Amino acid sequence: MASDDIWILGIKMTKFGKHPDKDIVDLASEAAMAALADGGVTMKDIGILAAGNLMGGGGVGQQIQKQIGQTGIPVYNVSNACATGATALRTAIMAVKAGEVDMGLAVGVEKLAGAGLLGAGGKAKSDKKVYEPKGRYGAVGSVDGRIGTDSMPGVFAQVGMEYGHKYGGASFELFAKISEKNHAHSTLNPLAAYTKRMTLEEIMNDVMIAYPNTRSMCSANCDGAAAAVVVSGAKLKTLSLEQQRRAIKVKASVLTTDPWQEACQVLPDVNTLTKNAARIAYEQAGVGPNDLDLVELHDCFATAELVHYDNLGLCEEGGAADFFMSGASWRDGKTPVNVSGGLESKGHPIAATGIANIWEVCHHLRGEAGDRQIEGAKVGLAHVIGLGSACGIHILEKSGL
Amino acid sequence: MASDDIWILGIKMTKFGKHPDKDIVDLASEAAMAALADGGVTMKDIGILAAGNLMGGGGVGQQIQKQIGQTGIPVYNVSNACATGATALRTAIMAVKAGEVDMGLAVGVEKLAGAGLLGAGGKAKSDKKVYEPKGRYGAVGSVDGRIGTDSMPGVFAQVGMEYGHKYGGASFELFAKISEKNHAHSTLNPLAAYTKRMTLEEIMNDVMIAYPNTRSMCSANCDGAAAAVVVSGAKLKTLSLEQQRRAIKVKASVLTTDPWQEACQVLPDVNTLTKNAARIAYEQAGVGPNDLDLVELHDCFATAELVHYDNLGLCEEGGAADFFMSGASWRDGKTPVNVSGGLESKGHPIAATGIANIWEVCHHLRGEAGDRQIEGAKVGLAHVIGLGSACGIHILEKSGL
Amino acid sequence: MSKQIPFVDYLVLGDKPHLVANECTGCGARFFDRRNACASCFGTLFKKVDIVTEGELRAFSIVTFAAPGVKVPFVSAIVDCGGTSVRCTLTNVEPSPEHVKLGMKVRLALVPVGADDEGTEAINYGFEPA
Amino acid sequence: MSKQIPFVDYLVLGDKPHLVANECTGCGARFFDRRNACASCFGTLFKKVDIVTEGELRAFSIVTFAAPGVKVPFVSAIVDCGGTSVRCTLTNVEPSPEHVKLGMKVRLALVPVGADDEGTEAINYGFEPA
Repeated sequence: MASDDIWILGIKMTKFGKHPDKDIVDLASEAAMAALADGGVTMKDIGILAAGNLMGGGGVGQQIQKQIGQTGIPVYNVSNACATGATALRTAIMAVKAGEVDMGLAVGVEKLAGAGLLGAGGKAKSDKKVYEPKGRYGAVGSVDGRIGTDSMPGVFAQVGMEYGHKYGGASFELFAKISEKNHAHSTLNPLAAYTKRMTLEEIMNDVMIAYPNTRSMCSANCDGAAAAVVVSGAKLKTLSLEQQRRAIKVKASVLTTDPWQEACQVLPDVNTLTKNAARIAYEQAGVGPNDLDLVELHDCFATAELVHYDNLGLCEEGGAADFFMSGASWRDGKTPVNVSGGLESKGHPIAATGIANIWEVCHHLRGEAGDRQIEGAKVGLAHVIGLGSACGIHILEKSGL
Repeated sequence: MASDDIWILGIKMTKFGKHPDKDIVDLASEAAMAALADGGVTMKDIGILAAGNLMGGGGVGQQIQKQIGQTGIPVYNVSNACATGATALRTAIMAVKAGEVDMGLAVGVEKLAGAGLLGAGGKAKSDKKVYEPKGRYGAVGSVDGRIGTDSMPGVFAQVGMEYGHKYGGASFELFAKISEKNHAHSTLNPLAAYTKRMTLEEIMNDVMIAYPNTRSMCSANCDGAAAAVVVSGAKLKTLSLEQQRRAIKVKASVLTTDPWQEACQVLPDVNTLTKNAARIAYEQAGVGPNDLDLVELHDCFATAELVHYDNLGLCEEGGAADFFMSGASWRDGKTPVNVSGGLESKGHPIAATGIANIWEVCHHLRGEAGDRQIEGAKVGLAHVIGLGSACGIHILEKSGL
Repeated sequence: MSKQIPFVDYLVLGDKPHLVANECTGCGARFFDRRNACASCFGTLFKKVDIVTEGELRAFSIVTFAAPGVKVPFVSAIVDCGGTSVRCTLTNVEPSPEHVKLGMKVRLALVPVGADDEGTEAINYGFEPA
Repeated sequence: MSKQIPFVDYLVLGDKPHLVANECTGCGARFFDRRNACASCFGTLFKKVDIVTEGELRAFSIVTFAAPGVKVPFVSAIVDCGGTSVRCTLTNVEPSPEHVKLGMKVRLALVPVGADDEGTEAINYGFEPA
């Protein structure tokens, strides 16, 4: 039976950080088995598995099955760059909505510790000895550095600078202060890769990667996994009161891509698809930005967090700098943002991120977030964006029981 | 509105073969634009894109959007080895069934011409200078060749031999005769990579790859793409009579993985998941094997075709050799199998295959298959399997209009 | 003098060096790369259009850490050339926040990349302060 | 004599060489590799069990074309060892259909792989006609 009433029954993330002794299947299995246990179910109850991993060899879903239970259910291996985890969750939700199953499992996993600079290839770029035009631009050599930048820190630096140019108020110091907030938040998160409070001076004087992003303003490459069990409302009613009480309602689940606009061919437009996803999500959920008790947004770089305040409607158009400077996004502010520490300190194991941010929100909505609990949190939003591009937004609400 | 009434509105495959002047995005765009035109719609009508490609750099869905229309719709990049195309189609179907959209586009594309042996790594396997146990088996070197085979021709050879051992009747010559049939069929398919009729002697004397599979009994690496537009029944009713008449009903759409059985850790079990998928598909469709006017099944190797006769219920259990020897699977037989020429001659651009086989079936059900038309075809089945494992089965029916 | 070729095929050398784009004849969307169809309106007809050589700096980053083989620091920039956005590296400017300002006027400049083994010299483009 | 190590960790050398599997204490499913949980019943407790060293050939392929560095031809085989299926390469048999027959009896045999730079010799297993 098709269902529009979808709940998260169980959800877990592993510790983010360095896991040299675990392979991606160990990490994924740890998260998946923990999510099943958290939901009080086993693989026997699961009707579909959606899994994401970018840096491994492919087919991670079936590899996970062999470690947690090989029951013959359909597996969808999905990818959408940094939105991969959210895409896996969306796929499981879609299977439940379609009435194909009443319970699904989504897993995201990545091993990135020591991976270095992403987006910049990784292989040395040497020119051919005899020039020959290649690819859709007919380039005779690598364009990275010669025609702008391919590196993520540089691309997202430009995204933040563009916003600053358009609306004013953005500066190196402002971006660094956003990072200061997230590093401060991380001190309360035992699962974060880095939990060190950093001063504004330390952040601004850290190694410059791509102005205005210093190293501590960039998302941290690390290892980690996260997994979630989703269930239809009808099935949830047959489960225990405790399961129903801890279940978190998925009020909105949205995936978008970037529609064409003039400049998107030269600088990825991370704004329009986020604005579109947010608009659809608020409509689906029947809530607005003012109803949100916390937000986990995709601060892959400090420069990105600024623009997403605006894209998610947390402030007036063009008012992101003022919004931040008002203190609104600190954990004691009007709309706490990235109380987990965000990708800059919690870490960013790419395909795990889109489920881990939902775990963070659920953790608060269940009142289980310990020292970093946002008191009385009822509604939260999780946002993730991958270049290429894809944006996933989920709005979550605590059970009324 | 959720819908269980799903139709294929437009579908196309490119010529399979060598396309040195086209990149994967060219091939995918060609198939996608042709499928849209075939369905009489444009990207404006499409609500979701699911895309698959294994050998490229990832994110093929968004790359395709940029070439055919960047409208902001959700994109799912999916993979499931050789079942990737079917998984993309399933994902689009699931979005329609969930009521999230009324029309979806699925695309599969691969460039494989000259790729050589698959499954065997491709990199030279040299042992470490100092032995160090690695991986889940604690192996101190590469196991390929030392502990059985990692290569696909060898793995599927064993699958066929195992069937022969269990039920009898299988021999090198029998497997070669299956290949003879498919090469004969291919002569009528202008989109096949190879269309040369081969004698049994030529096939048996061809280069041996992995006994009993000679080169002409192996799927042909090649380039190609295929795409399909799916639509809800409700939406279809609003379209033209011509569109309704050519639309093909998706009577069943099933994806399974291999459940655990004793030997699956040492030889992939391609049987149980196919049997499970077939059982579910026949239930969903309300038809049985005897109702099928044609079948496109995954003959990645001649040895594989034999076991799938049995797995799909085209014959009695254990009766695959007799079924074939009766002539039943030739195009003038009781249940024509692989009238396209199959993967052995049509070619196997991995991620495209799971949509291309559905195109073949649709082509006949629409009565548009020209010289190779199976007269009066009303119901057909398309089967695909990828190791790891995943099996996709679709049962298709012509419109009653 | 040795043969010269443009570093990318949307750069036209000669007396008046400039960039060219493929403009969709249906909706006017511009693309520097080859497209199978228009990302905006799905049309398949394009014509070549010249891009003006002066522009304004709309976004930048000073990249100080890059992949092996990429010379740092460099200034990556997005330049608005009369309504068409161009990606480039700035040239003839010190790569520091004191010298690169949002909104500054810039113009197209040529940047030699070096010769290949047959003596063919590749010429790239950049933008410099106007 | 130099130090010997097994080529894979489910091969036990010594006086009576044999294979060992991780058997799920819940359902008896056997795995040669390390598992986080049982693929069959999801249990997480395993015990080591010895695999009998005689078996019957259930499937094979004579591989004559392989990745670079893999010596061909070789006979890849699936052997049924008292109900536990084992993947292996056959040894001490001519790699031709005349000499390899489905159903033939085989037994475990050791196959030296060579020594590393420290003189450690790796010993692999195969199966040979019994």
